[in-house]
Amino acid sequence: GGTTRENSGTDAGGAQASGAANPDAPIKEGLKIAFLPKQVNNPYFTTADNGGKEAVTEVKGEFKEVGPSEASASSQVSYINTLSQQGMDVIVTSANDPNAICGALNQAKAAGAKIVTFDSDTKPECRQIFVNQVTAQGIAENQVKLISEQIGGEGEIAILSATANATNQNAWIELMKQELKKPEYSKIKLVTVAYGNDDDQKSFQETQGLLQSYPNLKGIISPTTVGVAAAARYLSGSQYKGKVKLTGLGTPNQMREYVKDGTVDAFALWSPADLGYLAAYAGAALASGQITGAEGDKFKAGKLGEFTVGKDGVVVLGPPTVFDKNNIDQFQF
Amino acid sequence: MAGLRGALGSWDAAIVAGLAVVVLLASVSVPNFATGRNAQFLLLDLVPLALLALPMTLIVITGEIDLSVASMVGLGSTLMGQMWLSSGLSLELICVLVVLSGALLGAVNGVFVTGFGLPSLAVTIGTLALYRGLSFVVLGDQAVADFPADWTDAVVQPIPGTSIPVMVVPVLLLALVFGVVLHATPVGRALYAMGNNGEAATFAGVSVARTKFWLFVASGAVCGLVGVFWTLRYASARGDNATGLELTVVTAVLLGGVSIFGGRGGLLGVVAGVLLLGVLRNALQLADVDANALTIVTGTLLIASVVLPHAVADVRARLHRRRQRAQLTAS
Amino acid sequence: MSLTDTGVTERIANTSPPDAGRPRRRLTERLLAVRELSLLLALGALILVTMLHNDRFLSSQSIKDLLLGCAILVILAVGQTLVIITRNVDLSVGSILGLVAFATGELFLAAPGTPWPAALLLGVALGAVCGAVNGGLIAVAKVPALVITLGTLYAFRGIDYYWAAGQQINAADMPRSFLRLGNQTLLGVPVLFLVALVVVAAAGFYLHSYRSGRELYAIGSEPAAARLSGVPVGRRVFAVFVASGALAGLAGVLYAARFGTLDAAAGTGLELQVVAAAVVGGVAIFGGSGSVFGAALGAVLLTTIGSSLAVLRIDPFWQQAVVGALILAAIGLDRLLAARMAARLRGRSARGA
Amino acid sequence: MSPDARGTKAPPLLVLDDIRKSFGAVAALRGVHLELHPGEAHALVGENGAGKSTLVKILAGAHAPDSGRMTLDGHPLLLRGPADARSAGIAVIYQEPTLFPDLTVAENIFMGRQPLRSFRRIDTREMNRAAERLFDRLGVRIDPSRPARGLSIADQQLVEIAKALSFDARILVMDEPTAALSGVEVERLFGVARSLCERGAAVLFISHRFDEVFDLCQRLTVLRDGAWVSSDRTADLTVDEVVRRMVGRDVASLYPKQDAPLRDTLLEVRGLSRAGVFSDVSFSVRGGEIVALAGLVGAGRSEVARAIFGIDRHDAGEVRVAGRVLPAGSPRKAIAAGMALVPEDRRQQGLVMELSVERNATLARRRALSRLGLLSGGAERAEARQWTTRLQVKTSRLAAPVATLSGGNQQKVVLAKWLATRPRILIIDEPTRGIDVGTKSEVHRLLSELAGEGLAILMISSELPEVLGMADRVLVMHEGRLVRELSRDEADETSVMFAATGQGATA
Ligand SMILES: Nc1ncnc2c1ncn2[C@@H]1O[C@H](COP(=O)(O)OP(=O)(O)OP(=O)(O)O)[C@@H](O)[C@H]1O
Ligand SMILES: Nc1ncnc2c1ncn2[C@@H]1O[C@H](COP(=O)(O)OP(=O)(O)OP(=O)(O)O)[C@@H](O)[C@H]1O
Ligand SMILES: [Mg+2]
Ligand SMILES: [Mg+2]
Repeated sequence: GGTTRENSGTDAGGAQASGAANPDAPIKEGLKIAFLPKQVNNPYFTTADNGGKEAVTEVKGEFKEVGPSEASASSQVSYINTLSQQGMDVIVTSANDPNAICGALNQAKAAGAKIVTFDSDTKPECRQIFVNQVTAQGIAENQVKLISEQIGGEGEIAILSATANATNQNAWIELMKQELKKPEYSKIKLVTVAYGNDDDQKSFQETQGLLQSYPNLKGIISPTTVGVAAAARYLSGSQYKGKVKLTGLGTPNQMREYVKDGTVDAFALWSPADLGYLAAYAGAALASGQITGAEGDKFKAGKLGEFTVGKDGVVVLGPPTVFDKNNIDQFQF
Repeated sequence: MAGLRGALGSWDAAIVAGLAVVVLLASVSVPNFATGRNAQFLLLDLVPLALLALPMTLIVITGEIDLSVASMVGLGSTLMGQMWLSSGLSLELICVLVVLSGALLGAVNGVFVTGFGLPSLAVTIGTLALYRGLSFVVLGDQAVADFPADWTDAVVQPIPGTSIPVMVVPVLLLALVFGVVLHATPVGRALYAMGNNGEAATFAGVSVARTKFWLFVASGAVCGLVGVFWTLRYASARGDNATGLELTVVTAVLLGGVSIFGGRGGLLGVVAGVLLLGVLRNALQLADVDANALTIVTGTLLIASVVLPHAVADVRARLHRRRQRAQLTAS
Repeated sequence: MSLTDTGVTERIANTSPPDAGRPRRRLTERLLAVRELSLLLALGALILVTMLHNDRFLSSQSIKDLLLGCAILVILAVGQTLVIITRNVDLSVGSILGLVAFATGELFLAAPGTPWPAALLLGVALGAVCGAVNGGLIAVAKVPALVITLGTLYAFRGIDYYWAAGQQINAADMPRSFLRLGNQTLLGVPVLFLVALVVVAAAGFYLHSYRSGRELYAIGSEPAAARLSGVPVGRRVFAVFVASGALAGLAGVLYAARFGTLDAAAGTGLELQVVAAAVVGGVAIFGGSGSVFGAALGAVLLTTIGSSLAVLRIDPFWQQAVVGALILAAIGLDRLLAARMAARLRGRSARGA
Repeated sequence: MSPDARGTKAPPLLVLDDIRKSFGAVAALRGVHLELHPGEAHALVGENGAGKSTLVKILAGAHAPDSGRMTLDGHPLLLRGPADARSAGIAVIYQEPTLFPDLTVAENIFMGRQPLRSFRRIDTREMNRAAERLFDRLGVRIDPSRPARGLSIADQQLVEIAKALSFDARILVMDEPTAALSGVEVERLFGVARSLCERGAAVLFISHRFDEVFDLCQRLTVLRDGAWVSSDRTADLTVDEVVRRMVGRDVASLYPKQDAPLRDTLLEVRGLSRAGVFSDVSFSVRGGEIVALAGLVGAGRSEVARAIFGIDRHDAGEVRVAGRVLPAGSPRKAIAAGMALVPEDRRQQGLVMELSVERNATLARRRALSRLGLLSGGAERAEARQWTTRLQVKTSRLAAPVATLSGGNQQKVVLAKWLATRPRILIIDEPTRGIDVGTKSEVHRLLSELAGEGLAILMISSELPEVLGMADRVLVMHEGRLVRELSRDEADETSVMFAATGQGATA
């Protein structure tokens, strides 16, 4: 008898929280905290990691950022291996694949490192804390609300996502579909989900395709920074400018131009710098024994105040900020 | 002096020497490099590259190229995921089927190249896109991850009592097979002959088309194998697995002294080239060198590997001429 | 010796048949024309099918989008064609484009007042320098281009990464006049496309009508013979790489103008698309034949496929597979046409008798 | 021969003095002197590897001499590349054709010198017309606008000649231009060369065919092992004398075939056809017999040989080896059945230039030499040494790439490769093309000996003396058909030429 699907044992189950947390333990000095983003050449992660660096400096630790130049799980694995070789106290990472880097993370954990994920999670049992920018529910509510306001509560909308297998994107899209079932959105119809692969040109083409395929399209939600910028650029140079509404998750710097020229009314994002900052503090708290990652643990994150660890070791940064004409100039990232 | 010149004359020897120097330097100057654990990580990371480089070496020696290898690995991986997800077959059987489908994909390349007589560079750029596209078609946006832990653990285990991963054993065995075929059999002789001059090889009774066809099949089968390994090692079957690996494979093969025009090179050099690439990356990573600098190093290494021998030969020829002229004027 | 010059000719007149009328048509040229025609047909069919599905596909907005979308790839394909004709290949174009695009952004950051023509020139110059590095290594060290440009593909991209260090340059950092270049139209045709047209026409004319242009074909057809015929092979190959680099530089500047958002990853993976465009356009991968018109059509076809699939709402997962299948079909067609031509040459005996 | 009338007294046009050139350890030229006079054709002869082609390449600017002086019209001549040689008025026809297959014939001729119209654009029409004028001068019909790909070797050579003519050169260098040409074309070429001489040009002519040398040239220089031996007026020389100077000893210039007892029929060809190439070819060859396949260049002889050996597929007919039908289209099976084919184009078909002499010599035997599927270097080397020694291949080492050998020595390696397979049937296409006189008689002796051992030999040759001297029977082809079979007694120069030019059938 071979190994078949039926008899494969699942290795789920309660993950973390060994030993007890000591909320009063001081943050240790000299902690070696490494940031491993999805990709080092991604401006979003550069900002986030800089936030992390600020926090690490505050707790008098050693900060380091390493990572692959292309967003692939396999290269992340080799970086995790290197980091565990180097005896890091904390590894803060954003996973390119929820499963692929698990083995390496577990080995690093066994070698004594604390694991924090941010932005993009792994399976819960492979890390102690996941610092979530915002709950998926929060994003879904926010995005649907924004588009509904802009198109006046009725009409066809489409979603322009990143890659077809981006975990967080798919979770958000699923929840947006749930959200749209609410009575107040009953006149809004989601016609399709397109994928721009987080590639500028592809997103641009997909936007163009959406507008041609759906002549009655009223709005587009693009919950990805690359997609929303490309879609905005397409709209701003086309006859649809101002007529087809666009919202999504974007950085103020990229979108400033299009908010000012009237292509985009409002969009949202959390602060990537705060996200990195919080993740670094969570890591420091773990390594100092203040928390273990169990539900209910509390820790202080510098200027951001106190946070509580939720179910499955998730810490939520907070609701996203909405940017529009009036406030966008106050943000620089 | 003579030894040095001999060594420089043979790229195989030079690259092995280069490898030794890099390992030595790294052991001395990079902390954590010379540890068993690191060796394990390093070798494990190199398994796909080493496996793919074997058939690629033979293919490049015949004057062809297979740029679709990484896409075949990706498609193999998603096929494995899809079968595991929905077929109910045993994993053993699935692995065999994946290797066979790899061979089939390679056969498609082979038919286009040898049957229709099309240039392999163009054909495999086509199948590079085709197979990658199909691997997204197979699994779409899903990733299949729930492979049994005993399987996913097995491929990363070290040989008991050592820090060498068990996977090194099949790699070495395959390398031995490919090495013997290339260097000590009639088929190997034929590969060199057809790489240099296909027509003359045909006149000498070599079935050029058939041989190349089987090489592409072999390449596909090895890709299927790597697909299986990749899926199990990362416990994840997804459409973008191994994206972009083809350029690294070609880099390793060229670094190993195989001529891109065919007809020249050997397997020892390629194995050394693969190791050199891996050791260098690993050491630089451990030394906290920026990933971006690493990209530059890879590129520079490749360029140096082809420019240096030429420069050496050039200098030697110039020295020789000068010496000759000196003799002429003296006599 | 009794045979005079005329005597010989007379005797020959006896042995060779009287003039049977010389075939006038240039087979090679006709073959190319057939190749380009079939591309046009494919393009037409694709547009037709898409239009039947959705008539907005031929709206002026959509045509503008199409033309805009292919301009950069067309320019790169022209450069690549020049290189491939000489039996070389330039895999570093994507990296050069990325480097130049980022440099252009940096230029505007450092000197916000730079007029865009200056930026354009600087970008082309930077591209040409990168091309000169390629060409220098290849021509001087006599090393295969595939290897060298594979190396510089990494090296140039690495420099780009290193320089950008994860930063991003946004539309707001660049002057309006420059960004308008990427979107503006002249008589309804995007300026970018006009630039591409000029590049195609100039390169096509040069290759067809100038000695040095024909020499590029000679080099690709038989490098050793070219050397013996006094063709300065090293210099020409060097020049071709400089040209390819300069065109990639031009494409980089236009990329910056069009996309407005720049990070170090711009143009990653573009090299295979560019080679694919040339191959689909009938440029023989081993040199000696092909035209920039074909390559440009190849580029247009590839971009149009991208747009059509999006409009047809075909599962995006299929897109890459379709492009791959198209490449295979294109080279298969070339093969078929070449076989036809060979058969015709054989049927008509070598001496035209 | 027209006597002293032409300017032997005029000052020399081109003088080479003490030219030396080495390739690594090989000294190809060791102090060569040469004077070319206006209006004179000058022959350069020497054994294979004597350095003739090397000297040609130096004259063409393709190689730089290590030392020595060149003067043109009394002025020092420095050639930095082929372009320099051209502008100095030196036109070269190389031993191996150097065409661009993808370009048209006219472009091949005028590459780099295309006629121009306004704005320095190429005038294609004028270029084609100019090419046609050249072909008219040569009396041949080649469509100037067709691509060079697919031209037969003879046509390629004619394009090369047209190219050289187009320069209106003051010095025309021809390195074995006639090796691929038939008698008629050779005469045309000579006609053109003579008219060039009459206009005051100088011709340097290299050939292994002495009849041609004595026909065309007024002076003759002999090289031996890269060294200059003598320069004399041809009128003062005899063939035997020249041969002695080349080889350093006396040689019989032709070695007639010894009679051998005829055995069973080994090769039988029945109704073999290939559309557009040849049709309904039937003949048989018995063991111990040498059958020659004669005909003009382009008659389709090589095509028949390729089809028999399985390189090309045939459309109809069959090939039998010792009574057994040979599967079509598989050289491997042909070899297994005991057949060997020495092809006409040694660079393209005979040899793998980058591989060593040893690897080339054993390439067709690689399976037979392996044990349990594995090859050992020792067995290969022994086998290679045996045959290269027997054929007196001149090479520094067996491990040297075959590309570094001279043309004739390369041909010997091809022979060695096929003799090493110990074939029953030997098809040999232009066996002595580009081979010097000493080796030639050696090859002839060898063929005769092999026939004596019971081999069936099918020999394709464009050299009539060779055909007449060696063949037991002569088959004559004309335009893809076997038109005549002549026994040894019937065959003579006129009967073969009659049949080959298509008059034999009616005669
Ligand atoms: N590129 C080269 N590298 C090394 N050796 C060479 C090279 N070219 C020629 N030789 C050597 O120089 C010598 C002279 O060769 P060359 O081709 O001039 O002879 P040849 O007189 O033309 O003979 P043939 O009648 O056979 O054509 C030979 O020994 C040959 O092996
Ligand atoms: N009369 C002709 N005119 C022009 N081309 C011809 C003629 N006859 C045959 N050919 C072509 O010329 C090519 C050369 O034929 P092939 O090489 O078999 O001739 P051959 O008799 O062996 O001459 P060679 O001495 O060159 O080997 C063939 O492809 C054939 O189609
Ligand atoms: Mg010669
Ligand atoms: Mg022949």
